[in-house]
Amino acid sequence: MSASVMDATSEPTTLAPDSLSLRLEGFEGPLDLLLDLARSQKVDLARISILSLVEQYLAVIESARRIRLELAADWLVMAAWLTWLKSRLLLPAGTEAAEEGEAAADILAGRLRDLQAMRAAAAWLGARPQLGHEVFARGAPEDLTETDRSRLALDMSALLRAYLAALRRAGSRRRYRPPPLALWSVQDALRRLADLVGSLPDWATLERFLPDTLAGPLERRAALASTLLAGLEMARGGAIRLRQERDFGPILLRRAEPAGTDRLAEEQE
Amino acid sequence: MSETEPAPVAMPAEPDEACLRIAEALVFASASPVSARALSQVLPEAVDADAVLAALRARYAGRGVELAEVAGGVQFRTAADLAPALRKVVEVPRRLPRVAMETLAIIAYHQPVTRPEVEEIRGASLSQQTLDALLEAGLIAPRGRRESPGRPTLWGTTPAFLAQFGLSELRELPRREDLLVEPPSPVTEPAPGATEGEGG
Amino acid sequence: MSETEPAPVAMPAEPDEACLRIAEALVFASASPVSARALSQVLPEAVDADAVLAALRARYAGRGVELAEVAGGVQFRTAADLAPALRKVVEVPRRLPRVAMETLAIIAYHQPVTRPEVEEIRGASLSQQTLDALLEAGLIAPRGRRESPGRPTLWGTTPAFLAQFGLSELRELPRREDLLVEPPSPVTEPAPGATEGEGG
Repeated sequence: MSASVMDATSEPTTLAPDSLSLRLEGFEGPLDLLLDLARSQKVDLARISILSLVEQYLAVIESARRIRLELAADWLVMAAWLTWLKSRLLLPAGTEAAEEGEAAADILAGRLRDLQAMRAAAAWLGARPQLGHEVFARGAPEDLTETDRSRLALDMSALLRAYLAALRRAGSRRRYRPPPLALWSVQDALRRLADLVGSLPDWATLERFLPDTLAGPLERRAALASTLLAGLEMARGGAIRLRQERDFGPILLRRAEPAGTDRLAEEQE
Repeated sequence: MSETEPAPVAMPAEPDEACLRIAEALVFASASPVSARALSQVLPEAVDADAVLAALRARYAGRGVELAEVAGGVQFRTAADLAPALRKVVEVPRRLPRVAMETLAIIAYHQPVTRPEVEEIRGASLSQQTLDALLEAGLIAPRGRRESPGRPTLWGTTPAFLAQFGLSELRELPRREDLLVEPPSPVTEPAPGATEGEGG
Repeated sequence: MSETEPAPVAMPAEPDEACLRIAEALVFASASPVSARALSQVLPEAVDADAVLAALRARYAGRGVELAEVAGGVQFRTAADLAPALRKVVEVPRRLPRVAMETLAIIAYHQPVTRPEVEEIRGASLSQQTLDALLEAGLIAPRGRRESPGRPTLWGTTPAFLAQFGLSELRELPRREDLLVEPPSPVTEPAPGATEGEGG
């Protein structure tokens, strides 16, 4: 049935009616088919008639649809565009629309020439003796590259990056594992208070019971707190008495009287 | 080395046998093409590497193995006419399908080029299979990205492409104009009045 | 193939050029050694493969590449005497392992410094291997001993270190303050004498 269609055109030899569906599948896309049609005009690509090309393409698409061939969208998009192009090409020359059509035809012809050139390039490449097909390189190359690794690849930025990496890693490590503080514990203070309190006949400030090996203010405050806690503990047991004259005043401490009266009263006026 | 007959030193046209031996061994041993610069590094100073290679090429002309200029250097290759005999014994990889060859040609001529541009030229979409085949053969490689929306990857050919097709450099590809059989005259009279059928 | 000069058929000592070309190409292109039997498969019938190989060996004798007998057949090999000349081609500068690079940087910035101090700064122990690598590369050297318990060795960088990094003196190293944009935790001082564990 498509034979009549073909007759109207310049008889593309590649499009035998029987093999129409196969041939369409064989084409890479609309441009591929157009190029094939153009070449079957048996004139050089520079002088093909775009109009007759358009008509051939539309005829192929039409016959394909008549035999319910599934056509991908791009075939139909090209068909729609070519229909538009045909309408422009049929207008009398000189009108704006006709010029538009000519410009579009030029573009199409240019694309066909580009594709044709690339086809030719592929053929040119394919005709060359190819490595591994027509010519062969050495099958068992020898590795004479005794790698001389005596030289070092060193640069300043690598050195600095390494230094920063080391510092950062060490820094992050320490955040999670703080070095242990050597602080005066309550146990230490209890021991020292018990040792010293007997030797003091009268009231003495808490500070006098601090050890004299303290490193800095932090250690001093910690020792003071420990000693106060130890004092409270001992006062509760009745061994000593505590006294503070005013708010934030010095805390005084002495051994408890053997009678041991109001023990805890004074500690918190 | 010292036992080889000394060649005339003054004549630049005939490099001495010792140099020829070194060049022969180096090129023979290499898996990839050897540049004249690489050769000059192992030759005695003041010896013209190009002259040595020319002498080596002359020596191997017509032999079963020949010196070919490829990918910016030289490489020994079997003579093309021996392919039928060798194919009986040496394993030959599959040829690239037509689609892959076309895609390769487009990339070679338009590089650096994006995949959509390749598809535009071919007028058909490019299958993953084709791209994979070219990549796997090491014939194409990414060449950065185009600074345009989406930053699409740019593709180009590799030195392996040159080696595969026996090209010394990309400029050895035929000019695009020469590929078209017909003279590059301006296009198509769209023939506004053309009746059905006849093209021209 | 047929154009090459015909060799006398009767003389087994001189196989014809066509056979030599095939043998040459086959041995060259084969990934594994070629046996006389394998060669005879691609030679015309009634040609003595062994004689062809012998002629080929004679042709390559004394050249940069020679035909060597190996297990299973023959193979081209570069002439042994050329190996030293060819071997010097490739020089791959070695990268220092990360640990060594960090150690080197710490020694550069904190010298003279003891090994425990380096370990303290890096926050990891330092293997003898790393120290040896730096010593062997001539980048660091002992700089006396610290007068403290155990008298640990002090380490510093060498003139070779300066040369390697293109410095004329140590003061050309970027200042530590310029390297650290953010103040990096209480780390930076080497805390002399401090080993892990209790401080008091």
